[in-house]
Amino acid sequence: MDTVLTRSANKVSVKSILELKNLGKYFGGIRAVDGVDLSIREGELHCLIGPNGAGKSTIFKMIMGVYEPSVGSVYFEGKDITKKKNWERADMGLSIKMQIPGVFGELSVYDNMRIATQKHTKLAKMDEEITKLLDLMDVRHLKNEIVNNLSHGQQQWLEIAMSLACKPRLLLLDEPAAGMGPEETEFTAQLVRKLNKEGITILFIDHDMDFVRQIAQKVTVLHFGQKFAEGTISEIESNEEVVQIYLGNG
Amino acid sequence: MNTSKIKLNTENIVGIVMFIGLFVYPLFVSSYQVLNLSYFLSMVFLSMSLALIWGFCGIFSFGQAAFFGIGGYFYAILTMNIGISAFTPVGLIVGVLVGAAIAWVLGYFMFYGGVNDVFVGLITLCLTVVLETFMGQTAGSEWKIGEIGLGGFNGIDGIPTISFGSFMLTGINFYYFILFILLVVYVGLRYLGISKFGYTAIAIRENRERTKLFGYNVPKYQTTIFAIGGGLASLSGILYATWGSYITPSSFGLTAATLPVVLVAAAGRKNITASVIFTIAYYWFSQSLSASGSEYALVILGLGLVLVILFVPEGIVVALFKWIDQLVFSRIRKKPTIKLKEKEKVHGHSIN
Amino acid sequence: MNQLKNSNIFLVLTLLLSLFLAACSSGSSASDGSEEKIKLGVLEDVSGDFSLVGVQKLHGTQLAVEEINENGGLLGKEVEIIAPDTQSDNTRYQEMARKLILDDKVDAIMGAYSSASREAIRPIMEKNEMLYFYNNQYEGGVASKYTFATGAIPEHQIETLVEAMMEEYGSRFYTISADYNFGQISADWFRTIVEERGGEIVNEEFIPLGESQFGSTISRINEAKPDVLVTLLVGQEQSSFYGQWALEGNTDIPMATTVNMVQGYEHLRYEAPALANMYVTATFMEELASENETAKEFVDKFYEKFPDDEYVGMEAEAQYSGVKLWAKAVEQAGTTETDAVIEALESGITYDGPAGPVTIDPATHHAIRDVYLAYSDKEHNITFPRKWEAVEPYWLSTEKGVNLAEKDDFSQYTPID
Amino acid sequence: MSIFGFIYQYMDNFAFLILAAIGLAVIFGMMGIINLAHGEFIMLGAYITTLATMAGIPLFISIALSALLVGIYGFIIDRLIISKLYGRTLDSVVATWGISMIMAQGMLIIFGPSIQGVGTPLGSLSIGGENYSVYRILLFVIAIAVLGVIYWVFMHTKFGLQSRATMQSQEIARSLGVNTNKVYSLTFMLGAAFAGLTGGLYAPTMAVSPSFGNSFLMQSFVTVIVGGSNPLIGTFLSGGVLGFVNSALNMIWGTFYGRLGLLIVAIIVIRLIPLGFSGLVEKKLMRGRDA
Amino acid sequence: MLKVQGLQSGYDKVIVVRDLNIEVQEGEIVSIIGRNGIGKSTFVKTLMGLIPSTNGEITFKEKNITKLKAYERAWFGIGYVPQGHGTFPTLTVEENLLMGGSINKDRKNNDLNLVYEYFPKLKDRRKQKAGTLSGGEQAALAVSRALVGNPDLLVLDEPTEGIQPNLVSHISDIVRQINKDIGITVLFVEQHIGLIQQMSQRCYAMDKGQVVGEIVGDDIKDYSVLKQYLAV
Repeated sequence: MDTVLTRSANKVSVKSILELKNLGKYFGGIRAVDGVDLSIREGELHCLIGPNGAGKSTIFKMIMGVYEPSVGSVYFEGKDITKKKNWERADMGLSIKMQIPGVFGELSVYDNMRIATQKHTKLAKMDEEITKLLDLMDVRHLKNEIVNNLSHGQQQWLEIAMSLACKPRLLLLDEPAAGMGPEETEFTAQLVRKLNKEGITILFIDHDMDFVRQIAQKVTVLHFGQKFAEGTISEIESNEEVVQIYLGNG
Repeated sequence: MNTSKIKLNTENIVGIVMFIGLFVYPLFVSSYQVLNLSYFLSMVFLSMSLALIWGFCGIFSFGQAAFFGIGGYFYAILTMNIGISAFTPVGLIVGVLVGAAIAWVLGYFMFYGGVNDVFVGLITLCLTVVLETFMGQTAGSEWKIGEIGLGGFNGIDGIPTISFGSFMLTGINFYYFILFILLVVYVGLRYLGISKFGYTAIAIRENRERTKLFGYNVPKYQTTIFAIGGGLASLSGILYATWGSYITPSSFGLTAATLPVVLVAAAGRKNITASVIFTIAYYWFSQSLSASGSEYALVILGLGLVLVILFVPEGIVVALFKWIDQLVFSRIRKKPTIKLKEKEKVHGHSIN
Repeated sequence: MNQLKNSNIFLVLTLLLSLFLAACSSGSSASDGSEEKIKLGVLEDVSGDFSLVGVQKLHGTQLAVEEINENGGLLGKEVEIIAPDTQSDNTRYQEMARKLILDDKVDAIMGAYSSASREAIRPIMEKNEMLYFYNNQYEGGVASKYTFATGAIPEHQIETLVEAMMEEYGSRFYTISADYNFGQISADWFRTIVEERGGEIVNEEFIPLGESQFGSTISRINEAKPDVLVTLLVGQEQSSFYGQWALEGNTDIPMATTVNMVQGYEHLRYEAPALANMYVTATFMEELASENETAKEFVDKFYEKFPDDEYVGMEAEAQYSGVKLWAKAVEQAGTTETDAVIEALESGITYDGPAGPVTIDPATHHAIRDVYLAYSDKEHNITFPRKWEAVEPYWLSTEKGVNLAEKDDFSQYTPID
Repeated sequence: MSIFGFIYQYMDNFAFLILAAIGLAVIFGMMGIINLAHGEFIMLGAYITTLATMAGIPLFISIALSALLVGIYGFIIDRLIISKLYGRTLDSVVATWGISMIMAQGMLIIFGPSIQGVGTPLGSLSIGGENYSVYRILLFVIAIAVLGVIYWVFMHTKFGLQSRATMQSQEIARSLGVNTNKVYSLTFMLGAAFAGLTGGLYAPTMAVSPSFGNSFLMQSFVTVIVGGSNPLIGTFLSGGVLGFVNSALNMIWGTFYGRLGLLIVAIIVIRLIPLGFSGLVEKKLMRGRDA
Repeated sequence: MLKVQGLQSGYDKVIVVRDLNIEVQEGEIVSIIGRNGIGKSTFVKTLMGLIPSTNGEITFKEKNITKLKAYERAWFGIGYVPQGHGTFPTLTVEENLLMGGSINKDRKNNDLNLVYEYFPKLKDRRKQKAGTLSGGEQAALAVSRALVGNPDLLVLDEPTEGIQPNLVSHISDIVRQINKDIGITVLFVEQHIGLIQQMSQRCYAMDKGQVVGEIVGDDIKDYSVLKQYLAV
């Protein structure tokens, strides 16, 4: 546990946008998340990694309020949001792209975008905004397609576009590049970097270490629902224990 | 649905033709037929109310009949106590509002409490039967509101027709009055389909939990939609009550509660036009069977429903729309060639 | 895939259409527009909860009309019955009443079983000035220009019943009745009449329609130990009471009713002794055939025409006599024109029915009839210990001042108004 | 009313609720299908018992025959219609509504509005001057026995195990070699057979007509709603509680309030514990180890 | 023993597995490796008949089983441990195990003691609800449950997901033991290098719904070879 000290300790002056304190979630006999403390600073590009079942997606769901934590609390911009409703969190500037695409499969791309956009943009400017976001994702030509007919990658981009339509300050991406080919992954990586540059704090989960390496400034490793290590990508990759648990030489 | 322009498709053409047809209908038929059709039309609002809350927003309710009855009773008690015919339009409006308000309260109780899906159906079913049970036993003279006895199982009769000043809405006037409201509500609901509110409702239907994460206060929207549905069902009840000057607890009964669900499901729940057409067709069909005096009427109706659900589960009217769309409009509307190319691409990187 | 779906739509549509056509053509054929026929509209429940009585009544009409047509029709014209199925559904009653009046343009309408269905259509009759016969036992009190009630009412059934029961058994009555208008008003009648005669109602219970479990009711009755138990139970479900009473009740207490046995022939449908020790006041019952030659003739004719029927009850006879009375009035008026026929009916017209003369009382539009007290013993054998002749429907005219021959009225009066 | 009187009423109510609901509960709990034709299945059972008894078959054999034949009938209905609608709760509402219309009216066409009933057997028992129907006490015993049978079927037979597993995950059950369609068909058949049994059992105490099932419908739905999806725990608990509510209100204020009370309890329960009593119990059990 | 040729399957209109070919000999332990989301689980589900295949052929024990239903495949001798273990949470441990014996009689292995020998802990907990077990115990239960059916081929979908490292090796030991003792052929899908190295005798690498390579012999022990197909 006491492997890599977080570097955030050096930069206390930087405001943290999200803080998890002793967060835990238990399902029956399984402790999916077990007392995690995590702090994300504003403007950061932060990655959560860990083996399957380490509790990453569960943490995301607790941040968004989909799951109620069994213990602990979630702070966003200094406010305790543990008891806040999901939509209140979304209005505060939290947005998510889920692991299993959270798109509306039976509706068209435009309809999907509209649902996400209209809440946060004036109707007059909506179409403009939608076009802008679809262009950003390079899926504008699919505007009238039914979402179920899209490829997995296209659905992922659509969902990222939808979560951006909520004008988030903290964006949670759960495996944004899963199932994408090399060019697509590259495109997604550029996209994530670009968004981060534009001032959106991003916390993401991914398995593809190439991808993580390309974009993450900081990495937190989860194992068995607990925080196992935290640090820069090179610190993490040079950490023998992390490599062990991640690749499972144990 | 992604532009506000009216698209050329079967649904819209049928919708327009239907309203033109309904508009000229009285020119060709007897006053009885007109009266009869006004009855069917007043029941259409009930179906539309369910198509709205279930078809649009995914709220499965057995309780539309309850609001139907509440509307009818409320209008009856209010207007009969006041007894001034000029008051009847106010009674109509207040009745609709009361129906909506009660639905809002019930919706608040359910949706903010996290009751959803089939459980909404069960609560509303219980509520409907409670109302029937309660109203059925109000035959005693102690059950009076103002001057008006609730009348128990026999219900209330002599309910006044709506009149504007001395202008009474009877016969053909009543018909056009209903047709006018129908047109307004129909256009309103169709517009809702492309409005911000409608999109939210559809999002809630498709994936309630995800919609919350886009920042929508889902219980609030559900409650609002449920209230509008309650208001529409009330409107239906009031129109029905004025049509027959009559309302009874059987409008709360198990049969009455299930019928809208059956009609909307069989027509195709996601489509307002389908519900309107199918409701009129069903009432006409079942009335004709009844008038024939045939003892097989109910058997045939039952069989029809089973066949529809087995072979055209998306709803028979919707299936017809789609079929005609394919047949007629697919040639007119260009099939994007991109799509094929995209398909290829899709296969290229599709992964689970 | 789409090919398959399309063929499904066709399949379903074709099937439905053919079923629909088959059903409509198998039903009674619609009027062919010939002016030569006199049309009688009949609203009875062939299906649904009330079909047990509805079918008897429809058959009563058909028998009467057949006899009229065999004897040369009315005013030389054939009488045609138009009988949609009202399916025990009150809205259906309204729809069909309007259809008969406005579309089929019938000359008179007979029918309705429950008082709820009658109240559903009565306003329509009044609005359209349609001659309407309600040939059914009911709670009484309807005073309406266009309505003629030929069935039994409280004066016929309740006064006589209370009189007989008090003489025989005592003055403490316990009533259980169906919780709707008929039951409520009838219970009021019992209370009024019993108290007038110095008796006491020890308890009054109203049972929700459709209730079939009577355990706690029975134990309350047992505890109260009344001299007479009045049962005014309606519908298939509520008649389950008797089977349960026979086992758990104190069967020494005699039961008195105005509805059971005579309508739903419970004494034949239930194994004895479910209805043992029960009294009912009736204007007609199939068993009268053993007492009365004309009754026997009627019952025989009925079964000859409808051999599959199970019972010829009070309402079948009321409907039959109602049709005959109307026919007689039409003959007398020489026209089917409503006002003329009403005038003829108000002339104190009499028809010699299967169970004695049926005379219209001009002031109340109700019938003056003979009333029989029927008793069911342990084996469900029916005897008729008593008979009242020409009982008059006096209450509306003497107590409420109704005189329809003089003054129009369109209301229903109740004993506690 | 004496204490024994109240207990008797309670037993009576309990038996009625359990027997009315059990077929519906099995089908709803295990398959997620709301069978609106449940009342008509009961009605069919009542007809079979009555007609068989009329034909000279002893009553109790007739009742067993009802369960058997209605079960087979349910199996046929499942194969023809319901099996096409697995997993489509709302479509099944429409379909079973259609089936109920056909059955009720079909019965009316075939046998007319009513058939002659069978008397209640076994006579009555006199305690403290009050009569108690022995048959009704027997019904209570049978209701308990039915719960016992359900317990045995679901907890101790291979079919029961497979059906509980199928209820939790159809996919995994299939991959373990369970023909889940067969499990569903048999479950529907079992539910139908219980409905038939109920019809048969109550046929001697009630008027037998095409609307026979209506008497049971409201009570059965309320019991299932309050009970939740587990047909055993749910039905037992909700029968127990509702039976008490019903008999108490019935005794104090009369039949109408008894009925109203049932419905109001149901509304409150769905609001507070949407998954019903069985949901509550299962949650408690799962927490077992998890402090 | 198992031969998959040109298999294609997916969800709705999206094809996930395409032109997949593998072959497994009797008695082998073969793994399929690949990153998350490249269609491994879809393949396994298609193999089990839980997802219909749209093209290709599956031959098992010389018989074409492509058209067989899932439960028929189980009867025919394929035991399956689903992803995330897929235990029945409200059934007891013992009931979960008995479910494994759902297949027809001649295959059924009613003697739960056999699996209790391998996983003695389960015996202690046999009356406990499966949902209250820890992740490792659930994995053990899922494997045992498949064994009760006495399968010829055991298919495991990411058996290590969410379980403790020490248990991973425990389970892999037991699976190998079973393979040796009873001669059950094993096919498993995994991305956990440790388990892959410990268990597999042969390895297929999968990407984009296809087999992109086969790793045999010492290459399996070579970290870098495996690594290129996996996450890190």
